[in-house]
Amino acid sequence: MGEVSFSRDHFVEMDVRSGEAYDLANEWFDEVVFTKKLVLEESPDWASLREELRELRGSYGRVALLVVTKKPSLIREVRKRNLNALLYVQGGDMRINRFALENGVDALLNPWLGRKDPGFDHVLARIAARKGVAIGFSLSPLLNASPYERVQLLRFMAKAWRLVDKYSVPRFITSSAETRWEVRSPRDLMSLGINLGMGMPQAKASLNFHPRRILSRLEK
Amino acid sequence: MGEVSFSRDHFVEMDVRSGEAYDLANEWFDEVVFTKKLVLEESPDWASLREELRELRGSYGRVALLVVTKKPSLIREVRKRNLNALLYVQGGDMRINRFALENGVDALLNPWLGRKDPGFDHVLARIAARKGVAIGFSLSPLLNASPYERVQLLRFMAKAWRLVDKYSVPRFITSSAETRWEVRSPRDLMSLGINLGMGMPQAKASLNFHPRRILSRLEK
Amino acid sequence: MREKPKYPPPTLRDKHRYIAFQVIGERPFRKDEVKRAIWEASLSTLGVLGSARAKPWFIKFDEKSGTGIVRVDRKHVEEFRLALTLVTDINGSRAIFRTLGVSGTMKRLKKKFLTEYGWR
Amino acid sequence: MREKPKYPPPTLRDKHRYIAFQVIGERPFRKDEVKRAIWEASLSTLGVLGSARAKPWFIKFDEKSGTGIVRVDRKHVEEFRLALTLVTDINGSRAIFRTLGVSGTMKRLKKKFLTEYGWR
Repeated sequence: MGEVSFSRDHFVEMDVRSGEAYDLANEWFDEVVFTKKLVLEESPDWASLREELRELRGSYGRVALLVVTKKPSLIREVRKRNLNALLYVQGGDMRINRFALENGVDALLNPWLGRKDPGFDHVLARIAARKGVAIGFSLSPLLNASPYERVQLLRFMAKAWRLVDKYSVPRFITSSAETRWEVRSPRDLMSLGINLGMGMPQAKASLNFHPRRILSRLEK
Repeated sequence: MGEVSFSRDHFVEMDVRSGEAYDLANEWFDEVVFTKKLVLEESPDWASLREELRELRGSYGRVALLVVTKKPSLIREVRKRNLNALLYVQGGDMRINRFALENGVDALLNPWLGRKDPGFDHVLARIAARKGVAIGFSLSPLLNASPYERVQLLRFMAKAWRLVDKYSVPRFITSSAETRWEVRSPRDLMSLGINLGMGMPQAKASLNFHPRRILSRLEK
Repeated sequence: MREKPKYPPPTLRDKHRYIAFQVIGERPFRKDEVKRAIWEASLSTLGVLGSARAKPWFIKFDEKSGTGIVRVDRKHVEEFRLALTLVTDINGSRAIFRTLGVSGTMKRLKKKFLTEYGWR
Repeated sequence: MREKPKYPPPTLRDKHRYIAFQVIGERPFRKDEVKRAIWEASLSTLGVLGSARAKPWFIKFDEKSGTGIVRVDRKHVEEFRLALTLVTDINGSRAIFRTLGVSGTMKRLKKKFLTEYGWR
């Protein structure tokens, strides 16, 4: 009876994308990563990007760069620079999904985004496991979807979870909040994981163990 | 794999309330009982009721009389007459629910009707079992309900089913169709039972064994 | 480079059942109306989460005979059948869904439950 | 004569859990708005059938602190929590449901999760 308090746990929100989202998440999580979303059609201006990330680190501590692109080569370019930020790639395009995993970025977010399938299979799951690339399960696409789209997203996420589980792929659950209205508490994000098929310890690990292991790369 | 055909089974629809509903049910069931619904505030004209039931028997074979009343004494009155029809009582009023069971009518339909509780408890379940009164689970109130009301009806029906099961009370599932649009096939009515918590054999018995045992009273 | 995920290995494959159904209505219905009605029935009775689990998938509807096929997850056949049972209208016109039978393969489903409606 | 069914014996009693929640919104919400939002969340995510199983029951909402209590069936706590998690607005205004904790009794729930919001 009674649920244990989670205060002794250490929960990490891996992806919020605005100051107001960061502030609210910071009340509910032990650590929050601020994500700079970067839509790339060609190489960015490296100097100004580096400068922007430096400033964000000053404001928010831990910072991730989310690359949204159609060009696999741009992922490799960003990967090669030492930007002192986690590198996430927005999933959805199968070539990008695969390339991000093969290039060993820190996380591939929502490989099912905008697709009519999970965008993820056992071949990609094996690559992700080998390269140690985490799969990010985001709440926000669900929040912004119609009921029909919510059904499809939940199906694809549940399917991806079965592969992630079977091949022991690193993963995390995140709000991916653009605004504060998309932020949710750790325990509520866990309920998403549980309904995707995770056991309670697996859901917890998706907000605790796995994120912390990824964060430790930043501290090196 | 593959579902057995149900043609060898003998399914009975215990309650349809119009000619068009009877005709459609007759295509899908092996036997159909036509129900004459009678709202009573005082004693009916017995001669004309007897004549009407005789005519209905001529048209439809097996006939039930559904008494809708607030006065327990009227149930006893109808019960005493030999009308050569099954006697059903419309549930909903707790006094009527109890009185119908104690008087050993053939069936009490939907004791939860219009209520904020199942209208049925372990005390009534014991009486029903002792007196051999069947509980009728009707689909039609669900069809005509709002989503909110559907939730409540399903809750109460599931609760009543647990009591019916525990105390081995006779029961049946029926459409209680007033029009042909409320008629459903035996297998689809079984799915209602299964979702109320019945096992497959219990759901089948609610359209086969239990109805046939009640019908056998008419044949005496 | 491939643009679709690979078909999953046997242990991760979804286990489906195919359901044959008949629509009885106050007028004939078009395929798209029936498809939409099935989705609405699933969302109303099973909700977003229940539908994600039942994975209903409209396969075919023959407008002439008023019969069709829908696929659902094996573990949620009865829930989905209730969803169809609770349908009272399609696109504003009165209608009944009647399930004719269930099978693990389309071929057997057609043979057992749909040949009498002219399916081959 | 009694007008209500008797309270069921222990083996047939529903097993409940009480959930404490907080509403964060762009404006304060009235009790009836929150109650309706909980119902709509349940119907949307769990559907008619899932809601009949989860049996969500609105208990209280304190408009001043924006915190409240809802009761659900023990076996469906996580499904219901997801339903609340997926809420994006209450009566047209942006809002977040945050669950504060779960307990088998109201007393313990209040003590553990709601005293800091002024509940006694």
